[in-house]
Amino acid sequence: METFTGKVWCLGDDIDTDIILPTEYLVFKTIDEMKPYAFSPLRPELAGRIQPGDIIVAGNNFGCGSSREQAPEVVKALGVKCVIAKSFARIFFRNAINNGLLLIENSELPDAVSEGDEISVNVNEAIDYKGKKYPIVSLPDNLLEIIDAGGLVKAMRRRNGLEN
Amino acid sequence: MGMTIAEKIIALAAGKPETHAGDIETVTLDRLMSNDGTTHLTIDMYNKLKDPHIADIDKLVWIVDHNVPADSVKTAASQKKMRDFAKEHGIKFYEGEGVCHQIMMEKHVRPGELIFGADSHTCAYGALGAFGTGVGCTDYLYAMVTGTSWVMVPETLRFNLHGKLRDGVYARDLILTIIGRIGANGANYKAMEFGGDGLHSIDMAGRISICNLCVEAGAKTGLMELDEIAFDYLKEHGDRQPKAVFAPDADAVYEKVYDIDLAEIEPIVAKPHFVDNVVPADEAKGVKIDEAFLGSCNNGRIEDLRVGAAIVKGKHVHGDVRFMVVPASRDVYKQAMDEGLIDTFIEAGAIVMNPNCSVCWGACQGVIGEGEVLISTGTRNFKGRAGHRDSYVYLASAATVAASAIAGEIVTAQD
Amino acid sequence: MGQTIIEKIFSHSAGRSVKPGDIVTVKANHVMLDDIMMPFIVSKFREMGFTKVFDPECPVIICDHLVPASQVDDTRAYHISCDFAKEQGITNLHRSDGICHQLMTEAGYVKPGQVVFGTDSHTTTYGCVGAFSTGIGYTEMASILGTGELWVRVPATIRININGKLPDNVMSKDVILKIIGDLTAAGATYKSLEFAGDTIDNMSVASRMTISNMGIEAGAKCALMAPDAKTAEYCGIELDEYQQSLFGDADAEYEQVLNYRAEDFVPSVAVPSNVDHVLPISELGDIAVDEVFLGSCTNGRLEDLHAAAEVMKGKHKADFVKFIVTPASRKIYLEALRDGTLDILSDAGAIITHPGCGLCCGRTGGIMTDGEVVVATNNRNFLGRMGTSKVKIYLASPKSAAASALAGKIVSA
Amino acid sequence: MGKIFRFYKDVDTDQIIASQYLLFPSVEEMKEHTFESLDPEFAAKAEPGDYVVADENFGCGSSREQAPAVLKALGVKAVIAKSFARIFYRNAINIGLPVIVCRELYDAVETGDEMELDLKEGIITTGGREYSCTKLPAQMQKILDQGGLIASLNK
Repeated sequence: METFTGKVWCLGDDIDTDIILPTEYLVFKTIDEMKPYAFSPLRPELAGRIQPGDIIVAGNNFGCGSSREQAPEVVKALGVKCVIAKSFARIFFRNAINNGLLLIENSELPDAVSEGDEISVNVNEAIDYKGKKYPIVSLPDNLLEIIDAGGLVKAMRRRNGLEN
Repeated sequence: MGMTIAEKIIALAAGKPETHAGDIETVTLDRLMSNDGTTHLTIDMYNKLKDPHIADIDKLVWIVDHNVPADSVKTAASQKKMRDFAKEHGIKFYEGEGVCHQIMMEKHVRPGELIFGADSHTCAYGALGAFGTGVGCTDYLYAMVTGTSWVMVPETLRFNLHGKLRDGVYARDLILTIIGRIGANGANYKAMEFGGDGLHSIDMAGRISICNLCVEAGAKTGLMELDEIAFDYLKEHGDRQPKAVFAPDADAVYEKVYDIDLAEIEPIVAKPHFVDNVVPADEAKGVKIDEAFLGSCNNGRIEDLRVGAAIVKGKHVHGDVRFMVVPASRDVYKQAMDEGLIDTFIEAGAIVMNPNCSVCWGACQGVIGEGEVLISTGTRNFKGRAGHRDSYVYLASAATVAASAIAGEIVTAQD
Repeated sequence: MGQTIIEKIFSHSAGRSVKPGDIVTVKANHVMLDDIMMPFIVSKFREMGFTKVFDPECPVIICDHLVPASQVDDTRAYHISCDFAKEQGITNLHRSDGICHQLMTEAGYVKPGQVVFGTDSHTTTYGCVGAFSTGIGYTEMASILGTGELWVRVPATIRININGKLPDNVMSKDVILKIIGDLTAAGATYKSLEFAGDTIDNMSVASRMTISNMGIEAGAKCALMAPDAKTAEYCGIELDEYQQSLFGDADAEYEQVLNYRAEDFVPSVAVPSNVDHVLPISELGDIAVDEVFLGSCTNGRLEDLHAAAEVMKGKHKADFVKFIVTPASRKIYLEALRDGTLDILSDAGAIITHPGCGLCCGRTGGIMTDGEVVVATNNRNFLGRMGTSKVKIYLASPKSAAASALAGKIVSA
Repeated sequence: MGKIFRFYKDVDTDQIIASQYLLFPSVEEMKEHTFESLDPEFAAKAEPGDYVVADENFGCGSSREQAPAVLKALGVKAVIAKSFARIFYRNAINIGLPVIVCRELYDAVETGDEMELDLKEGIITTGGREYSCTKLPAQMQKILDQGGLIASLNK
């Protein structure tokens, strides 16, 4: 399984989709154009500071609110390697998986970690932070299938004979 | 030496017995209208003055009408600045009540007044025999602080109207015809004065429409002689008493006099991107449209809505067209509700918005996109005026606009 | 063993008896596509390699977020919507008729017991007529357009019983705000909410709609109510055997059961900036308001406009307060026009706009700036939703909103 | 010397600065949208000391003072046209943006040419030739001399 290390950005509970990407930017033509506005209501500077490979750690109910799939797409486009939260809102969770953005649920790490710290993630096994291991619960099979295919678009392309 | 209406109003405001074209006069303003298009900048300048004060608070009328309800945080911030200032200083303030010029006509303008408005279409007030002219926010601020300003007395172009417009031809067709004839700067720095027996056949809505559009020929103001129709309007709208009622002297000096036979006017369309780019409506026929707009300080009055509703009644807006109907004021909206006109528009599939500048102003509501075509009763068809820089605006009468909304392409009401 | 409503719907759809935790593939009876997501849906649809929508009768395309356009690029989504409809032979297209969630039931698309997906989180609304409906992203929507189906996990159910008579100044909005406050914003994540009790029975479908609409604010997958005679009348149908069976069985297994007495509800607000931060208005103290918004798929219906008009009749909003009314649909606008409601609201100083999402979606319709306070009847008060992050949004019922517009501060009716 | 940006006849105020930017809180925020519909690159290309040259009726349309204000904010030294629309002309003088009537210049120059303006003498030099401009009316010259209309309020 894949292992990676990244720098942590800490966010709180109930990070809603209007925070992840406000409505006024949803109509932009491309996700790249939306990128600079990610998290702007809460932390306008954040989108500019996140580096590819960074990890977002948040509290409960990350991604609550609207069904806008621009939210996980924009997080992914910023290069965020994965989002670790105590819990995720349902639609955001589905949308993220469908786009191949890795989400990890863990109830203890978010309270332990501080912004700027580095953590290591061993996918489907555990998170390593300052020598302590935080276990990762593996995803249901049907979701793993979508992830294995590389997202829902790829899965459908495969179904339609466009990809192997 | 005789005086024109413009000369008489300026002389009165300057406290002189006489003044003539070319003179520069210091005048006391009777009323100062400003809207959300520029007031935030006026306030910024006001706050930087060494000794900020307002000469006569009762003369100020501030109207939020351009982006209502607000479409962005920047708009909201600018409007809040205006609202807070009005509240703090006790300035007469309207928000969401309609287009500024319509509110001024319904509630404030009195014949004989000299009015500065921080909006070019302030020239509309001439329909009630008042000299209204558009100024920028610096001129506005100067007048707000001192109560005075300077004006150069304009030359006057006289338009004698004769006869009567044919059915299906409107005041808007008349003024577009005139603008086409004299050009977009044909009246630059000048006053346009309207009179003659034909004027009596034109209702107040038509008169406001005519004076309102004079700036599109570059005019400083449009002015009309007053008659019973105008006095009735004043009586019905708050029983306002004139400051002075002026008719031009028989020996007034005009730069040019035009005689116009109203019966010869035909439906007109102004094609992109200039108001003076006019053709008979028949020549614009067949152009596919994406949006139609019935409204604005030029053509959003009850008379215009009646014309539009009569055409769309029982029909449905074309599937490819967004038909925006925007009454010019709350009073117009209420009257249109009472008369069943709003019902007709909604049933027909139109989009009826709250009274405000809307599509005519090109931000906030009914903005058109790249390559789109709009037919509009608004005031201007400049490039990019209604939205994207690559879009196209045709100006026409309420009748032509309504008929086109049904057809999906430019047609006249006769088709 | 007995079943909850959602278990019955998914069993019916899957053709076998299902239980919470099961993953089943269900066919969509209808899907709702809104303008703001259409450019993305169409692009994903093509990227996936689809050329034909599986059934052109299934999708309903609704232009509501961006009509009338407030920005120069807005009409792009409109044209993509109309062009895709034309290309695919989709006739269920609404260009300017109101908010998607209002139209889906009002225009007769959704019926009790159906399975419906929409690219908007408030798709939970159709639970008010006993349909399963939930919000999804545009990628999944594109896949349904191609295949007609989607996998779902059968959710556990939280049962909420409400019995008794609500106080006069309390509306169904106050009920759902209180419940969200109790459940918290994530309290029903992945769950089905099932509402029952005589208070619900006595509510109009419009009032029920407000409750189902806001189920998502507790994280719920769906928010269901058993269809009854009122539902049948609203939908213009007679309930068939399946639809009549859509109630929670007495011996169904609920993850949690909450019981409320209607008499205990009070006029409430969700205070900034969380929907689950709910307080009785009586505990707020003096909070001056700059704007009041009456509208949205939560509370822009005829009875909401009636409620406001009843409070405001013969009165006028406070000076310098913006009072914006955006009816939820063209039909509602027309009815409110014809019965004099708009007349009353206009006399009270309302700025009445064309039906659509308006301010609730934060694109136009009364955007605010730093320091402004709004009382709004919609469903979300998230940071930055209606302007800058320093705008304070209080969610309230139409009655409370109207009373606040008159008083210039937050009060109940 | 400054560069010339040459525009045609009847350049209206919507083209100088479009409606959707007018309610921005400050002229500084608006100025990057100057002439957007005619030349989206204008704001980026214009440097302080450059000139706008146009045909007849420059600045026709609305009374938006933002139109001369954005030109001034970009450092445009003067606008030279065959004629100006009334309100624009007055607004420009009021904020201290020189607006010069010169009948001959427009037909003699292209965008990118360099020119020099001697405001006091009313002389334009470009391509080795001199052009004389129409003098401002005395009332306006007075306002311009004292640094704009607002300056007179602060005396």
